[in-house]
Amino acid sequence: MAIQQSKDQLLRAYRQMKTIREFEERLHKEIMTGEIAGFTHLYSGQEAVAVGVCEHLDEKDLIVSTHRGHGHCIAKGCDVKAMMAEIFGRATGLGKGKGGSMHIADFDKGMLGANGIVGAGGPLAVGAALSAKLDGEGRVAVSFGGDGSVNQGAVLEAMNMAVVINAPAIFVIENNGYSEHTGADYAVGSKDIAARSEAFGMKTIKADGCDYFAVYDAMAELLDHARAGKGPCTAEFMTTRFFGHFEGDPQKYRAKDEVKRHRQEMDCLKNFRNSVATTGALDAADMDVIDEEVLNLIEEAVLKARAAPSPSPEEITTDVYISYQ
Amino acid sequence: MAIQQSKDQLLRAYRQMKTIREFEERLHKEIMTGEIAGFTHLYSGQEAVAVGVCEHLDEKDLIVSTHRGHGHCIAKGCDVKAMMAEIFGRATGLGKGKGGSMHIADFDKGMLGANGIVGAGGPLAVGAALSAKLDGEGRVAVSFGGDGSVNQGAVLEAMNMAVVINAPAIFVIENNGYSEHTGADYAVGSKDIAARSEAFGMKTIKADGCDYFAVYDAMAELLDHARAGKGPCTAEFMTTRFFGHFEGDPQKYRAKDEVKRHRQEMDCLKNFRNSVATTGALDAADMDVIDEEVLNLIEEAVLKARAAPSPSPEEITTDVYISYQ
Amino acid sequence: MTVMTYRDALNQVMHQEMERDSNVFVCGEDVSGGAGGTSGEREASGGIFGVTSGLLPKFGEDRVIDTPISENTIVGLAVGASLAGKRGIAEIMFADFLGLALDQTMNQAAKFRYMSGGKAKCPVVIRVPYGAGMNMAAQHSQTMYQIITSVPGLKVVMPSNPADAKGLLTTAIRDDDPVVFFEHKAMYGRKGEVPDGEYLVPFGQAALVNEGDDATIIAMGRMVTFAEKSLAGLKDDGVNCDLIDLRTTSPLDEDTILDSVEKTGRVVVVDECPPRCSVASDIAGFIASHGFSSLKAPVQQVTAPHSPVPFSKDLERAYVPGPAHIDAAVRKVVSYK
Amino acid sequence: MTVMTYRDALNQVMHQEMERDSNVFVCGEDVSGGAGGTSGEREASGGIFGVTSGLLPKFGEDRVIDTPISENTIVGLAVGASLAGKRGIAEIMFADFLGLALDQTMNQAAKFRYMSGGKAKCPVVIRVPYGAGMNMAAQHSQTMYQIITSVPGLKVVMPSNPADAKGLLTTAIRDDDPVVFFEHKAMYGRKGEVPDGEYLVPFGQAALVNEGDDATIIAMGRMVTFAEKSLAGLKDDGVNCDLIDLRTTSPLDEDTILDSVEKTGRVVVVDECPPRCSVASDIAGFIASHGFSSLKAPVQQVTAPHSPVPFSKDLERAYVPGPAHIDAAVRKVVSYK
Ligand SMILES: Cc1ncc(C[n+]2csc(CCOP(=O)(O)OP(=O)(O)O)c2C)c(N)n1
Ligand SMILES: Cc1ncc(C[n+]2csc(CCOP(=O)(O)OP(=O)(O)O)c2C)c(N)n1
Ligand SMILES: [Mg+2]
Ligand SMILES: [Mg+2]
Repeated sequence: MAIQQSKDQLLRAYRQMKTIREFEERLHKEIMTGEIAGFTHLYSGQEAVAVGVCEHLDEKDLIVSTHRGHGHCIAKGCDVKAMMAEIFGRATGLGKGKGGSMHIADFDKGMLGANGIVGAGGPLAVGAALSAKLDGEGRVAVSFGGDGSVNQGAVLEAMNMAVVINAPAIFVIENNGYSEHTGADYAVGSKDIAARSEAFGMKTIKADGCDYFAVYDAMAELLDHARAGKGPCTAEFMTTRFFGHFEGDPQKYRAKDEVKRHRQEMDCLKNFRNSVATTGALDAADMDVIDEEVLNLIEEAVLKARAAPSPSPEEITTDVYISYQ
Repeated sequence: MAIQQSKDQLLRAYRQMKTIREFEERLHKEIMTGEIAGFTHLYSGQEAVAVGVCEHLDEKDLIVSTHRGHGHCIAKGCDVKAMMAEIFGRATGLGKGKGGSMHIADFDKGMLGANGIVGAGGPLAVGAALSAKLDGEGRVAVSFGGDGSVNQGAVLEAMNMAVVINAPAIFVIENNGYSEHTGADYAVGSKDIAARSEAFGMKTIKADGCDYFAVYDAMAELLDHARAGKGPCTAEFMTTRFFGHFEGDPQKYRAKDEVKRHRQEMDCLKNFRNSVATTGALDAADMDVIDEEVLNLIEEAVLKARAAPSPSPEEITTDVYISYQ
Repeated sequence: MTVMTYRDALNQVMHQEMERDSNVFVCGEDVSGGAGGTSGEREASGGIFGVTSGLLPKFGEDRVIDTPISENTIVGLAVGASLAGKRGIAEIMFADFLGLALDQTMNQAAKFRYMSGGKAKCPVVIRVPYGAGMNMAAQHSQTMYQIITSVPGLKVVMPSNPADAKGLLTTAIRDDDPVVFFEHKAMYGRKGEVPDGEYLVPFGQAALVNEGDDATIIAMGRMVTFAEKSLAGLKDDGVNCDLIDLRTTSPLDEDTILDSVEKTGRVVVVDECPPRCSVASDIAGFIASHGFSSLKAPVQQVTAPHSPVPFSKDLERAYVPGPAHIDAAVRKVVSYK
Repeated sequence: MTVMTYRDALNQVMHQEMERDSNVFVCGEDVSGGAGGTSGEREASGGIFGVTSGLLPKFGEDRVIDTPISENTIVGLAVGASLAGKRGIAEIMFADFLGLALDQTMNQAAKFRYMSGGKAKCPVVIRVPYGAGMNMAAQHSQTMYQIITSVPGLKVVMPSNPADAKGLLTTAIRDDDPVVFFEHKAMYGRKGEVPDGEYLVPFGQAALVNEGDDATIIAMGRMVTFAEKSLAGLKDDGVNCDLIDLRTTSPLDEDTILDSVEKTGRVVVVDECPPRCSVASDIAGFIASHGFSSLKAPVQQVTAPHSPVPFSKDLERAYVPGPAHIDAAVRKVVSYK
């Protein structure tokens, strides 16, 4: 019973997923050049989740993201060039280069920030949801988190808190099978994430995170529930990541051919193209055009970021009150 | 299918429960005199849990307790006089008067301490259980906690951790209906504690915490499981407290007659006497003798504590390495 | 002016500010009490120290939120809501429990504005009863403000009297940066004159509680009350001191400190913390770096010893810095040749 | 003596001590890596910084424990086991995450011995990679040791070179008090001569890395390496300094500090922390109180600014105290009249 989506909706969803994919594939190359410093966690492979969720949201809805946040940012409407500049540590970045990949945020877009602390987004999202509840306009807050984050006390507390205060929070768990170099089947003692959220008293749906349509439909149901004030919910989406945990990860913990196999069998973009082909909802040609445009956008973003200036040293002590100089 | 217990076992269990009861009832009076400082949380009403659990344990087994720890201490074999002296803040106390009611501990007895931080005992108990596991002698560690503690991230993390490392830890949740002035039916979002521990992958039993025999039988089953290395477990015992959260609590959050009713209907000592009367397992006379002996013991403990000296000022800086004098 | 307790002054501010700004809300354990259970009365406690009493009946459950025992999430709840347009006031029942909530306080609240290049605003207030003196032992008596003062991005407030409690809490709630507000448990019952109506005390402006040329006493929170006690006895012996009440340890009023040190050249810093990386050492170090040329004697640091807080009455009494310690330190510093 | 990296020195100690004492175990996130999943290799990482590599194959899963992401419980696991006869070594992947584990560290580990009147023993070691310099931004670059140094009952260790890394970690594992062991992320690859076999460096004994009469430089951790860099340039201009490497900030080697201050009268303290309640201020304050009579110039505190750690390369480089800052501070202090 897939929900009908218009051609425009489908094209936009495809463009969003493709933009995330190319953004990350390009970063993977750029990072090798050594120009990008610090920790970068790529989202390739999980695009259907970010987009399948955010296609339901508008700017007044709020999301809280993770260390693997580029996809969530793009899906929520952050400016791709300003994101790239931030990751390059430039003054033109969304955070003036002071936050970097793990801290991209755009509060005007309802994107309350990627986060370097696994699980910290849970409580923050419940707080954002409380704000939405107090305003009473049917807004919601989405907390993105991975399979590893459900072992963090903060997330478990947040799930209980959300139920207790009946906040319109939706916990989206992206189960990509690993937390860093450890399997979810090991670190999640029960091997069953959905059962946890249910035990906290939440409506919970588990679905295929590599299928945009499955994600979209699941979220439609949960969002109706949350927006109607019926309480918080959880979605567990099974997915995979196409790169290492962070750039530079040799991935010894994965079977030799795992990534190759997943790129063949679990690629949400391929899946999308296949299903719209069979249903005839979109023409390949239209998507080819998008592919072209996306590549140009990313190229432009990288060139602009490279050319942009670093923040000036004075920025070290701005955006924070200073005492004891 | 109640487990058979010998007359001696039953008499000891009764003596333990009675000792806890009278210890607390007497403290309630002593505190009014103002001689006892600080926070005191009385265990009256919950005796069947501490004793029903600890009657299965020996000194090599470990327990971690809570702010409401007097009952656990007595049940695990701590010296009643040294406990009383500690609560009075005397040099003769189990902790030389430096810990007080919330920090009574006796490591020689496998009693790893009452704890002022709700939920902190969860991780500590899993650590103690790890120690037992590494020694491979079938020892277990019991974590006592209240209905409020299952909303604390530390306890939820600990439950998952125990399952992941397969530690012989048993989480004993004493559900007395309140965390301070808040009902468990409010703060536990799901209103269902047992479902949480089950969702973490633990064998879980829920039983009447005002019935010594129900507690004893439930623990027998869980301890077999844990000692056999089959993994951690949880028990949820429904009980009640006969006093306020801490001494001085006006208990406005309780129905006017609640405590009176519970003292009539949910008194584990009355229940015990009734059931041994019906089964004919014990004579009332034997228990009357115990009552007498217990009262004398408590009286002596109080008199000794009152007479005991305060710790000397030098004790402020002992039992801790000191730097920067 | 009305005479009221430190507790009532704080309570009044929350009533006034929740009245004034519908974005202000309160959350914490038992801030009203009585939720669920067989509930005799709905507002069964109004906060374990009574500071939030009367708020629930007036502002309702949506804005006066009783929470489960989840300190990190209590702070996170207030922080998340504040990032999304509200002004959350989170109560952590005892400052010691910041040990559970430091991530949301230090890694989240303190850093959003900076990491976002100034886009984020996090107007949250975290209220924390702190300090020793009530025989609550090692896990319910810590100071914690030295730890929070060390974190860039957090403002640290320590009122020493009812008037400042009112003026500083009002400022804290209206401030757009995260503020950790330290209330000494032993001061809730302290009475004093409090300005009526709206009253704000700015951050970073210390109060010169007493003036004198012989020495400078610098204190904060409850230590100010002990310093005041010691002044009389000293005066009788002809020793007159400046007494500086920092009011906020971060931001720090450096000018007031340096002006007084320049005048007296002799300094006693009084701090309830254990010595290491304490506010006492922080101020002493600041003076050694920026006021050295005026110093005529070693800076005296009056602090607790470097040990946990003991339970036993007599031990705790001796553990906490008091008027006698201050008196001795002042006499030492003024007699130094 | 063998030349090896700071990382390998630490790794060697854990091999040696786990060999020597079967009560020693290691736990943390990905300390071996590769548990579960489709697991190509079982030991897939040996710690995100490689410090625990090789332990799993040698000592097995019971004593080399990969954990879920549960920092407070990782520390609690080690603390609870250590209270029950083991010697746990917990790795917290980044010092910043102590924000989640402070309760078990500060309220539990630090206080058991005291609260139990000396009955409890808590021989736990908490290993924490700390510090800026790798563009990991505000939540992965903090120092944290100023916070831990402020807690009575905790010992704080900060090796600045491979030999001390070995000697101090061995001492830490055998110590019966809880120890928080700070390893600077940017130093793991640093090479140096390391004594072979069993090697212990006692706590509370600073190292006099360089001798000179003109000034005293006091540093710890990575700041020592920067201070060393600045020595050469100063020497060329005829400025000779004592350089004191604290090694442990708690316990603190007060005698070595005071002896040097008495000799030089001019002090520069170098600390990676932001200024407030930092170790720099702690030492400066200590000297203002106990070394005042020897002081000839204001104590110079070289610290980071009072702001979070910025991401951008250029900003972070300017943020972290370096040789240039130290050089300037020394010249300032020696030229003071
Ligand atoms: C509190 C905390 N602990 C540990 C880390 C280090 N770390 C970063 S990502 C990560 C794994 C997260 O796994 P998961 O939640 O499944 O997200 P994924 O990386 O798979 O997207 C870890 C352990 C961290 N950043 N924060
Ligand atoms: C971390 C922490 N938060 C809050 C408190 C204050 N407090 C002490 S006991 C208690 C209620 C505990 O409820 P429960 O776990 O049900 O145990 P009970 O008191 O009913 O035995 C609270 C909130 C505390 N001691 N520690
Ligand atoms: Mg994952
Ligand atoms: Mg309870």
